[in-house]
Amino acid sequence: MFGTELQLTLLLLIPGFGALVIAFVPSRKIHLLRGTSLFFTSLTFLYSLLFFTHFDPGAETMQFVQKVPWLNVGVLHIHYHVGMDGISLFLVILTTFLMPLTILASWGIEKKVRPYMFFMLLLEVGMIGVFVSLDLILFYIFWEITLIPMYFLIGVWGGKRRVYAAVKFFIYTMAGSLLMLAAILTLYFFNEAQNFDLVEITQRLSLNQIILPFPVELLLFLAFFLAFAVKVPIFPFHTWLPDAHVEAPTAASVILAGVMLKMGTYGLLRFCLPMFPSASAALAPAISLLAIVGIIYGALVALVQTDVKKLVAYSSVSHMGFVVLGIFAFNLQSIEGATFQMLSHGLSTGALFLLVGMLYDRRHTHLIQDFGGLAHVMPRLAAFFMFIMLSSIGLPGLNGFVGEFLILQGTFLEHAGRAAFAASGIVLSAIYMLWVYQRVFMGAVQNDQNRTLTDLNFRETVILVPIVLLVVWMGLHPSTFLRRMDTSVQKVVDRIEQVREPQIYRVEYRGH
Amino acid sequence: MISATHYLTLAAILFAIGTVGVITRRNVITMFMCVELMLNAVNLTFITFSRFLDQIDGQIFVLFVMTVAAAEAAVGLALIVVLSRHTGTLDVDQANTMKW
Amino acid sequence: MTLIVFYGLAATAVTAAILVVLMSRVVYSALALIVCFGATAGLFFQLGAQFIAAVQVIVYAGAIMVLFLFVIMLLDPASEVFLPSRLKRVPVFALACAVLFTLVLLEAADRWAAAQVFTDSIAGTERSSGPGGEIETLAHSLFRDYLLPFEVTSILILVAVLGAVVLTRQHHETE
Amino acid sequence: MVLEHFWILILFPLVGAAMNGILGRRFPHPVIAWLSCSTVALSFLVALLSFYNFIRLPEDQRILTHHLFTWIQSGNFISEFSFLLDPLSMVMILVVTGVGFLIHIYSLGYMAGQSGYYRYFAYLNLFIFMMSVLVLADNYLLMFVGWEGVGLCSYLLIGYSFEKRTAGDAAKKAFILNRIGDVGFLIGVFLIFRTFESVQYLTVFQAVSEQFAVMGTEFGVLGAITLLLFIGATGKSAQIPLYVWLPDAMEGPTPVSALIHAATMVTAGVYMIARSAPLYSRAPETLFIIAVVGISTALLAALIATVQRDIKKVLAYSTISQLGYMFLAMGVGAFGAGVFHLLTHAFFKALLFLGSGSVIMALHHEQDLFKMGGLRKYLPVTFYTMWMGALAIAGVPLFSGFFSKDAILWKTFAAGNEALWLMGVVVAGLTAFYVSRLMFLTFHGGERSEKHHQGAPDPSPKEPSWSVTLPLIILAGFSLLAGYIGLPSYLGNNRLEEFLAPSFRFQFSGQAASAMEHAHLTEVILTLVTLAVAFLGFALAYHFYIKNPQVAERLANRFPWLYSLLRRKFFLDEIYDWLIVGPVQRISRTILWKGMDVHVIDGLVHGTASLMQAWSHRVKRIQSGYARLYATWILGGALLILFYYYWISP
Repeated sequence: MFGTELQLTLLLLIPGFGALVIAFVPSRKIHLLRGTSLFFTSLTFLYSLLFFTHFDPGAETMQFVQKVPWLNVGVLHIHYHVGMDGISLFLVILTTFLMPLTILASWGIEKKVRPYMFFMLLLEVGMIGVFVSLDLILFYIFWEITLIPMYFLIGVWGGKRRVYAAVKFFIYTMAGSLLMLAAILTLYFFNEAQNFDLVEITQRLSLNQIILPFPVELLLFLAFFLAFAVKVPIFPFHTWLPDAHVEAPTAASVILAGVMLKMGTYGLLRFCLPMFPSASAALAPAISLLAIVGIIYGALVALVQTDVKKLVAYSSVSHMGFVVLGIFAFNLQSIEGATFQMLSHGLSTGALFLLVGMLYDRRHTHLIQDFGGLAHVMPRLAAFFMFIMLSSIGLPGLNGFVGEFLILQGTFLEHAGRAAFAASGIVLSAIYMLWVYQRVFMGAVQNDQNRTLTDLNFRETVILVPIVLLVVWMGLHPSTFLRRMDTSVQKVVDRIEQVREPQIYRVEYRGH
Repeated sequence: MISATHYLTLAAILFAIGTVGVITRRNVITMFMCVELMLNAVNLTFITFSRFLDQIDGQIFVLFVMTVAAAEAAVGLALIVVLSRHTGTLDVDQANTMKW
Repeated sequence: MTLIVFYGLAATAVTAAILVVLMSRVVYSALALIVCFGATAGLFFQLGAQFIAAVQVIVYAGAIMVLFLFVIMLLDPASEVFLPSRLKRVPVFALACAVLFTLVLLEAADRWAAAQVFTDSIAGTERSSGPGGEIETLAHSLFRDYLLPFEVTSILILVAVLGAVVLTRQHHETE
Repeated sequence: MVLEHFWILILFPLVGAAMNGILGRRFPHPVIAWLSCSTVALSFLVALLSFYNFIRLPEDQRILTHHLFTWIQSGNFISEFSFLLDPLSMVMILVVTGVGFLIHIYSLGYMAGQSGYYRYFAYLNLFIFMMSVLVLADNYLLMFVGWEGVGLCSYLLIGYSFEKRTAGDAAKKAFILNRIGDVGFLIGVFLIFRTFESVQYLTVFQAVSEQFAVMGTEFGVLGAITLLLFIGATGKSAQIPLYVWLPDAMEGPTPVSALIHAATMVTAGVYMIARSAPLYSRAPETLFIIAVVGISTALLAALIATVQRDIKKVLAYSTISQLGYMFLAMGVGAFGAGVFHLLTHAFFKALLFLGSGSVIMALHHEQDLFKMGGLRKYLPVTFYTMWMGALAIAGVPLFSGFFSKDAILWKTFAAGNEALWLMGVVVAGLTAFYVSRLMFLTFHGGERSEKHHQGAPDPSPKEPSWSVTLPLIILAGFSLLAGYIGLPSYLGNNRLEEFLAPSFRFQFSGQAASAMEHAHLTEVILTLVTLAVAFLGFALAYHFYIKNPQVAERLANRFPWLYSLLRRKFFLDEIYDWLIVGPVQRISRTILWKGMDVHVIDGLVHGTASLMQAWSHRVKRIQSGYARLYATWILGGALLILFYYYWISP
């Protein structure tokens, strides 16, 4: 099994093994704990870069595939089946990239460091597992694995109302995913081949070897959609996000916003669209409406928040609204834009939460009115915050713009009205971000607690600099990412086109 | 000419009386005796069926029922003794602390 | 003739049972219970289960009721003054249930009879051959088919005895 | 040789901005200043050299493109980082780098003692970089990068002294209003791609000239595209609906106002329309809208400018009004005249702003006109140079303003909309009035500045250093001479029009070459009419503010409501706040956040939870602790089962 070529399983094992090692490190030695977890997460990141270099953009099928029969209980055949393609490659690298930075950012955690690090590494295993697993049950297992550590991270190391927030987060996601489990099982019964292999099921569905009557397909789609809608979050299911973010410690917040929201949109792209195309096409208008409402609603509510973290949480509701809009516009530009926006949102919102966390470490408050005129006191933090803010409101030349532009442009090709409405989201995002920047950083320093704050130290700068470089790289040279997504996104688009007559503005991918 | 129904009706009546006794009487010992009465009614049914179906198993079951009844009586009465010592009364309704 | 004997025994059993329930003094209800057991033993005898009738008299009437009387004497419940209990509606419900119960059992007995499941009526004939035949078959099946339950019940008795001793003894220490 | 690598002129300011931005804190002030000035000087030099070679090129080869790298490429959408140099962008880049260089020199003196010195010069360099990207871009998307980039730099520079709350607000307001315009622009770009499958200028203009050969197609796609792009232009170039940010942008340092809010950024909208002339010339409805919006903005701004007290606010409204003129020119299809006015306006408006900067500096940051006066003898150089600028803007013959403004008025009249011409003349009169009012109040009459009376250590305001006066003199020279490159037809050939011709070759020239083109006589008469009106304005201002100053007060009291209306800028800001900003905040706080999120959705969630609890309280009653009750329940259960078996199941 351990041939020369790259092992996805190894990518999962390194953090897992790290978690085990952490368990044996004596809890008194905090620095050793931090060191080992940093070591393992960085090792995973380096290893994931190998996948980036060895990735063949032209390949039609999944790459680095490993398939081993795992649970053969009577009639159930569950395989350990992992693989990667254009879409999941970058999400994995985003996860492995953010993890070391969040570990580095958790120097503020003093109590119970060992379980904290253990959960972080377990979380990483879960997240990578979600993005690489191609077997429905394996996906579901990893989906649940990510839930438990996040529950403890919020519940133990969180703020005042942490238990409420953790429980709300857990129940919201769990309720959604139970429906998904039911859908997986019903799908299993419709599938004579008696297995849960995603690739095979999609294959058989497209060749009509598995015949799903439309109402059944609709129900299955809704079940999957609900599980992912809670995670994304899409408009009506989003109320857990602000609470979870406000109460979560910095690192958990970064991971929650940076990666876990993408599990929802990734799920939509990997499971809902390919497996139930006609249902997705039928429900696309309704979902796009929800997305647009989410964009505008998220932005408007963010406008009036008094708590910075809640503001950033609502802003990610708005940004993820863009991603969903892109996915359900079903053409190459918009889906590639959506995938790209997932990456750029992960970076910019992750960085925003890191910065807010740094503010929290110094002032132990998130309320905007406690700050004011910090640019005098902390010029470097103000500069970084300005830069990340610009990337998040989509200033051209930075990463946010490329994603949003492609989404809106792709959606415009299909439905001009939708794109025009969603475009107002860009204005609103500028308004609330600039307003919060002005209230926190500009003006004179009134609160004298702010006068004695220290600027960014070396560790914090080391966290932020890679993100800034990556933001500029994604902004100026997005083709490194877009080129690798083309084939896999084109496959999803073709799958949808099978059930839908091609639109007037047929956006064809000229392979080169 | 006596048929099985005679015996079964008698057993039913005895059983019913036993049940009424268990539910209405508040004295623990009386309740306990009524339980014994119900058991006895059941034995009667067993013997009737053993007799009319011509199978011996009925009687064996009665034996087992009796042993169980004996064991139950021993432990039951010990509990009653402990109960009365502990709560000072034999009234079942007083011992209602184990509730929501 | 056997009919008369049956009705006699049945009447005594039922009245004894009613007395058990109605007597205010516990001792009298204990004695009524003994009478009831005796009547049922007679019925067993009539049904041809002589051994069971004997065991009934020995075990039930003899051992268990003696134990009851022993405990009654120990605790002297007569002096008990019962406070009005909060449960008012329970007796009415119980009576109604009892009546329903008997109706249902009767219905069941009729169905069994209608199904002619039974071989024949008692008609006073001795079924098996000579004295001891019935006990012989009983012994055979008890010690061959049901040996395991037999052993298990012996353990059960042992446990019961130990339980009773432990429960009451522990009490002594705390005295 | 330099010509092939014209695009390096963009890199210099970027390098300067990066160096100053990141390492600036450690550099001493002179190093920062000279670093940034030298980078802009270099790019100006490269621009000049490439202009020198550019002219020597024959007419048809005056289009150079340089491809750097592919930016976004997804499906058949391609947008590259590639630059285009043609006459139009040549003119613009010369203005941007030229005026930019002068303003950098000016800033050396003006910003001498300020804190955060490196930040200022870093942002200024970044602005030059962004503006050059905007001007030299060869596709709409790259132009949009520059477009938002300059918006960002104006946000940074207006909010430069961010301790002042008003500066922060003004910066935010500027960026948001620009953003609103930019969304319109963006949707325009989407529509362009949807219709022409590409965003490159050349391919789009080629396609337009083939597909839409005939004039007067119904409003259709072209109309929508041009209108959307115009919305972007109104945001950036401060026209009617979205102009309210420019007067507040005066919070920024004066050189910034001169560079960004007078010479370069605000002209981006005009440049964009000139660049997409082929599209606009085929959308007559939009052109008419542009003309109307332009002239009404000009009129409105001129009116407000006549009563402003703050010297920079007067100049800000004058910029808006002059931009209105440029849009009027675009609206009547005279793209050349519009660009010509843009050119001359850049010079004399920058001059006026820088002059007012030196006045403010001399009076220790006093900006109220009515607290100035009699500075003639203290600031001679500023006095003379500002008068040159004032005469140019008023349209006095021999000065550049005269030629460019009259070219526009003549083209408007020639294009047959006499009403717009008339309004144009009125605006010319008003311009003359408020400019001369400004000059009289600052330089002539009695000295009214309190600082002067408080006996400050050095009471008499003195002329600032050479770095301030030198740019003034150079700009004065340009405002005098710039006019001669665009002589009206009856005086000589219009060299600027000829130079710009290749950029407008795709333009739909199907308009009937109006017979009036060569009616020199009427043109001269009309020019004389405008001159008369301008002189009237001049005389009125003289009468009001020099001869008998109290006349202005009496007039103001006689029409108090009119005066306050103008004084409070037609209450537009208040209307915007009351109509849009206030309700949005109230709605989103009460209805959306508290209402929807907290009550409805969370209400539902908590509702189900409390329902569960209520029911479990009821059900728990069964465990009552009474053994006999349990016996009864058991009996009841047994009965049910028996009942079921004997009566229901067969």
